[in-house]
Amino acid sequence: MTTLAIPLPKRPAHPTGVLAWLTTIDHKKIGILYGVTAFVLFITGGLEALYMRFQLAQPGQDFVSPEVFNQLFTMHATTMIFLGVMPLGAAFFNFVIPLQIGARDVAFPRLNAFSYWTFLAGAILLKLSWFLGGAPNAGWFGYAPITGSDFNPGHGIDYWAVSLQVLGIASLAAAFNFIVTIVNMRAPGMSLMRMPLFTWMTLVTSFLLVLAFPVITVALIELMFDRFFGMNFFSIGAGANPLLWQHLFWIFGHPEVYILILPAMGIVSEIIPTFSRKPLFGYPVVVLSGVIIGFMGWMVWSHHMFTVGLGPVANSVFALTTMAIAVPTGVKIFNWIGTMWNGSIDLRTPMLFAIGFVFLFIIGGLSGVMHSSAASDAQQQDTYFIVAHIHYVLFGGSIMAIAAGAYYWFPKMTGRLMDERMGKLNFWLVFMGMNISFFPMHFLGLDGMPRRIHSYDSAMGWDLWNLVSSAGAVVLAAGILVTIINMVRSAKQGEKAGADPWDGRTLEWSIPSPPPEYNFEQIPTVHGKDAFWMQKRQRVSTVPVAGASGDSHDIHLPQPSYWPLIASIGLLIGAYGLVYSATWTGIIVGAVGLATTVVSVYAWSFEPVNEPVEGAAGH
Amino acid sequence: MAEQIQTETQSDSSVHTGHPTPLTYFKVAMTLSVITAIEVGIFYIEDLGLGIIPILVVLSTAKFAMVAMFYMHLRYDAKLFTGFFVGGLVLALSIGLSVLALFKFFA
Amino acid sequence: MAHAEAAAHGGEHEETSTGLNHRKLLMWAFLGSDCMFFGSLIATYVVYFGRSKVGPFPEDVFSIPTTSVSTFVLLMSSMSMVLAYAALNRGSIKGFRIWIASTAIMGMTFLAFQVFEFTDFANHEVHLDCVEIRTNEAAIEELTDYEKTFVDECVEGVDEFEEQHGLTPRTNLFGTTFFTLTGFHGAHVTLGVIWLLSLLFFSFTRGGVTPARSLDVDLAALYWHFVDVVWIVIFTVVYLFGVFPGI
Amino acid sequence: MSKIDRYSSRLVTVGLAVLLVLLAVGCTPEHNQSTFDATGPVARSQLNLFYWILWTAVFVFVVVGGILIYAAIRFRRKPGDPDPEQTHGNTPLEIGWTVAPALILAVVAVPTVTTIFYNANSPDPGSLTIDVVGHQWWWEFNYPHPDGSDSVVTAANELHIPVDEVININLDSKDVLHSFWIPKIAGKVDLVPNHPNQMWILAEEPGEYYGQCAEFCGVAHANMRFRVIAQSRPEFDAWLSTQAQDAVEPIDPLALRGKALFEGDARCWSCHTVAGSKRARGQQGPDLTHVASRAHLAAGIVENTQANLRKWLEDPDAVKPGNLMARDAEVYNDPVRELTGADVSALVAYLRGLD
Ligand code: HEA
Ligand code: HEA
Ligand code: HEC
Ligand code: CUA
Ligand SMILES: [Cu+2]
Repeated sequence: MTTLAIPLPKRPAHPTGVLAWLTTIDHKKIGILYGVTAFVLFITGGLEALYMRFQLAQPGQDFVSPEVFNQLFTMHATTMIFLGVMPLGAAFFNFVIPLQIGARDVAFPRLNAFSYWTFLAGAILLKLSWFLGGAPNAGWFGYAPITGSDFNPGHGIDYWAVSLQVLGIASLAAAFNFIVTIVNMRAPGMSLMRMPLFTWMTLVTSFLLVLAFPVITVALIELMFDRFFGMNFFSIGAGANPLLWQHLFWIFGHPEVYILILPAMGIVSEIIPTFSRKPLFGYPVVVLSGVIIGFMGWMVWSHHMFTVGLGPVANSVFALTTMAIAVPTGVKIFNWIGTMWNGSIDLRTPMLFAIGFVFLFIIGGLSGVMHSSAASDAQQQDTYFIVAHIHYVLFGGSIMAIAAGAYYWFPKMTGRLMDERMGKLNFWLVFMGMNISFFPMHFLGLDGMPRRIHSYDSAMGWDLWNLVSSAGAVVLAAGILVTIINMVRSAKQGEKAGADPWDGRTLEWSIPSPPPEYNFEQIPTVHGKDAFWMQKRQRVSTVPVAGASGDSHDIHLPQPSYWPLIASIGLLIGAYGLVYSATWTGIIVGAVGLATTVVSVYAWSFEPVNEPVEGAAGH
Repeated sequence: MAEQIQTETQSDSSVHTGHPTPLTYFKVAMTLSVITAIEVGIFYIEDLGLGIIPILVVLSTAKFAMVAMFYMHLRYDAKLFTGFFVGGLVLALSIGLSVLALFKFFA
Repeated sequence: MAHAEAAAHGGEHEETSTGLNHRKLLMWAFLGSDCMFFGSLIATYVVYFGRSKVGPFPEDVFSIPTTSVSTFVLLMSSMSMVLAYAALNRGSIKGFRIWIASTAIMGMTFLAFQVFEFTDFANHEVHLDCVEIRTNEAAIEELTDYEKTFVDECVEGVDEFEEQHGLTPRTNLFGTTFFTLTGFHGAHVTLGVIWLLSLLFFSFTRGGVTPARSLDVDLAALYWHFVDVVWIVIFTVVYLFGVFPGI
Repeated sequence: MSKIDRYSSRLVTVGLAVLLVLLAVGCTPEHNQSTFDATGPVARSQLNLFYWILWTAVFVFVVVGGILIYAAIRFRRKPGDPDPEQTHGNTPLEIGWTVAPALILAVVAVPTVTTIFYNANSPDPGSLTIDVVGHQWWWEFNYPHPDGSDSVVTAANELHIPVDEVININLDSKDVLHSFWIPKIAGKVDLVPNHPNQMWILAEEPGEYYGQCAEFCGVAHANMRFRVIAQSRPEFDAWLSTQAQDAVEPIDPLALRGKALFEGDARCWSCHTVAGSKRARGQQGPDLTHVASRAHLAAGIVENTQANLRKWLEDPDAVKPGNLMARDAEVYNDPVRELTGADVSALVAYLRGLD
């Protein structure tokens, strides 16, 4: 064990107010920051969707121009995926993982703060594009060559590419952090096969992230080099093949959709056992299937390219590998049902959302299997049938599970329960709204309505279902409004929760709500799966680890720091400069930003470490 | 089973079989140089034709492996490290080759 | 002694679930991830190999002997890096300084080669000995594909044809992919050199680099060796395969 | 049967009924781009495959979704319930629900692969081959010349094909990605610059079919449509030989003035080809040699009437927002060159004569 030569400085008085949030390196606070920020951004993405639904409610409308419409769907999807679902997932990783594994913080607390601020920087940069000359307009997968400067002058695409790079840095940093945290900081006795499912899925997701993001980083670098320096990666005149972009994007993009769904599956795998009062059915198989899904996610990317002319052999191979993913996914679904079977099911709001998730995800997954049949996908690709699939898996899947998780962990975060009656209303509005909005899109797609069209002709016969779909979006918005109201009200005046409102099974429920800064007064020792449940029902006591202090006054936590924030601000400035790197001002601004980041990274690494005694090194 | 996984890694990391000495490092360096020399040498034998591909692949894989095993001491370190690295490496390799196949590079 | 021993193994006996150090685990995860990064760049290079519409092509600009030398230098820097680490673990701070300095110098030498190579490519000249071409039929066969496109310039009265046709990142697909791939490798080397020099610098400050903190050096070393193995791949795939006359 | 059982089985029945009704109202074959009205072997093979998978999926959904809802209702907690039995798994069951989906998938996989190959390989590679080129935001169709020479007959935005014959199609693009899709005849294949693609189609019934660009290609992507006119072989041959001819020379003085403008100050010639004209050899816009013979203007957006043509020439952007003629033609972006009402009348007269 490394002993430190320098004596630990006294734990400083806590900064208060805003400063406390700006300099915090406490995983719980960072989790809440992630959650609130991402939720606000999710709403902006939802508003972008509402604009589109208003425009499409009736044929031939002029509510938004085609130019703006193209920006809307691009920003809507980019926002939802990178600024909504991913950081909402990160909010749970941050808040829950250290609590579930019995740790006092993540492995690199300052890196964690840096991840959050960098995510915020990327979000600001992307959203700024609306006000600084136009948002990106080439769809969320930005196919070459329409993203090239020939076809897309202006800065929209630059903002898109640069902000995705910044967001990539944030995601990578967070993913490395969680890999190390989960591998290295589990409480004594918590072997891999005793880890809660959510922790497991976070681990798999983190691995997907660190392996998938470098690929899109390279793709975006190529795009940026083309745009900024006139290189030829995607220049048709020089003989470039636009399919290169598609391959690179989807090699990232398909693992990305599992990055969006695996945490959701993890959340649901916590909630269903808790509210059924039964252990997760077939735990090892559920873990394994998650790992297999993560692994197989790498073998299917070309199913997004069935119509680009890869040839029948490649199409067949990718069709078969894609179908195969239904098997491990099905295993998960069946085990969830197996958990509920013969259980004692309490239909509280988290459980309602969890069941809603399973139900909707089955629909989305099955339409996915329909797409995977390459030959018939030729009729579906780039139609609203795909849009329906997207929203059944992403809204019905990820968002429903995130809502479940929010209701589930809200009491742990705030110490108060969310209102149950509003919760039920919330669920039914969202569930109905989502189906009314997205189910008709299947019909529209099969009826020949292409996606990404700003308007359509009445003669095409798409009027009815578009109107229904738009009406559904309004119901959905009402549902989400209820979420907002419920959260805000409950945070202030909700019923007091106590440590363990749901009769929980995992370690986070063994400590007070909200947890003290140091989480666990004594690091627990784990004797099996569902450690806390075991402790409650079988009276297995958790004994403190030898060496860990039993007195909360002796717990040394890493100190707050400015440097992560400043490093991220540097990145924001630098990235902003990069967008305008064709001008001198841009170059200067970029250099200033870069210098700020470099300086703060140096300062950061020489800041007194103040490691907690337990070995949770914050370096 | 679960327990085993953990104790295994734990014991792996504490086993340090025959630590390399500077002499080992030097020998490795010499081997690397010799292989590089061979690579460059056979490069000038035009008659090898396509046969040069497997030869060079084997030779540079050997170099790669030696650096990773000795200089990055994967050989003496915890298996988990090898797992992390080789995982990324194998994935990159297989996806890279698939992409080339999809671009009809081998046709 | 027990202390130094523990440190020598990168502080593996930490109180973590696996007994492995956080930072070292992070470094290995990062290297796994970086494989995907370079994998994508290399794949891009290879996919576009031979698809450039205009020259210069690899065989016009590459000089295998030169690059072999810089490759050799980089390989040797890996050796000196590992020796620096070994010296530190032996407790020889002087040995450490010598070896780490030579590693950084070799790294800079490699970079110098790269700068030379890049400028050389950018100033590439097509040079035809027209007298030879006119008198000796076989001489044309010796030319590269790209040079052959200039044979018509050898009109009567021109004894020697010379014109600049540099390779830049904008010239063709080859230029674009080549400079980006090797440029990013060069950027990794540059970062490594800065890291090494920082370590050298801090070895002069009190408590900066000590055997007890050899992990700091270990991490830099892992990074450095990784950059080296990436070059092993690039050298084979881009240079040797790229211009092998037998294929 | 307990009350709950009855309740939930009724729920499942109702749900099923709703689903079937939805499916029934969802299929509207009479719509222009409905994929349910397959009129060619390619679309039919895709539709049959779709139905096959759809019913499989519906089956899986009903069974799994039904069990889920049943479980949620059947096992609800009642106050005072003790902890249920803590079962951890059941190996035979788990093997069963791993193998069953795999078997179901095999049932789907086999026809998938056979259909992929069926659609990929033209049954008659030697028959009529048409080159399709995608442009932002219109279509160029090149037919082999009826005189058997190597030259091509170029048309735009309306694809004429003989009925009941295999047509081979080469797909290429000069700018961005597009996708060629005639829902009733064949699923889509993309047009990728520097990556030419092929497909084959066959229309079984004469008539007019809707086509649409399905890959996002910019501002006017929604308005990049086309029509397929399937006709009997003699009709097709007649059509092709008319198209192969040079443009009609105008005689009417107004039309003559239009021609002069077209080939002169209005600079239409810089983008459009009119076969027979020495000047009008432009390639950026659709071939106008026989523009009057087409039923629609601007890639299937409006009917080709005198009034619409006039509207198009007065303000193309109002007809089709974002199109490149409105953006790049000098008569629209250079106030000095703006067309007067009289100019437009002359141009209309000229173009209306080009049939
Ligand atoms: C959370 C995100 C998410 C998830 C989890 C999935 C899951 C799946 N997706 Fe989806 N997909 C997207 C997000 C997601 N997708 C997005 C965003 C796009 C569009 C991108 C764009 O173009 O913009 C897309 C597009 C897309 C396509 C491309 C369509 C096209 O553009 O032409 C395909 C094709 O194969 C596909 C397939 C699948 C399959 C087979 C699964 C499988 O993983 C599903 C597995 C689940 C089940 C099958 C249900 C449960 C299983 C059982 C109950 C067992 C029994 C089942 C059987 C025997 C069948 N998806
Ligand atoms: C996680 C991902 C996610 C989520 C959650 C959503 C949510 C929604 N999406 Fe999204 N969508 C995508 C991912 C997602 N989408 C993707 C990847 C695409 C493809 C894009 C492309 O082609 O590139 C797409 C495309 C897409 C289209 C097709 C565009 C086109 O092809 O032309 C449409 C059209 O209707 C649509 C609609 C909606 C709607 C109505 C919602 C709703 O669920 C939104 C619900 C939310 C709200 C309605 C917000 C609530 C707001 C309030 C309550 C405001 C009031 C309060 C205050 C101001 C304080 N989406
Ligand atoms: C800058 C190039 C350019 C110039 C100049 C130009 N056009 Fe066009 N034209 C186009 C393009 C591009 C289209 C296709 C627009 C679309 O459908 O998106 C088009 C379409 C048309 C059409 C419709 C063709 C069809 O079959 O749908 C007509 C008619 C036409 N142009 C006439 C004219 C006339 C008359 C002029 C001169 C006043 C003119 N054009 C000048 C580029 C040009
Ligand atoms: Cu062309 Cu969309
Ligand atoms: Cu996918």
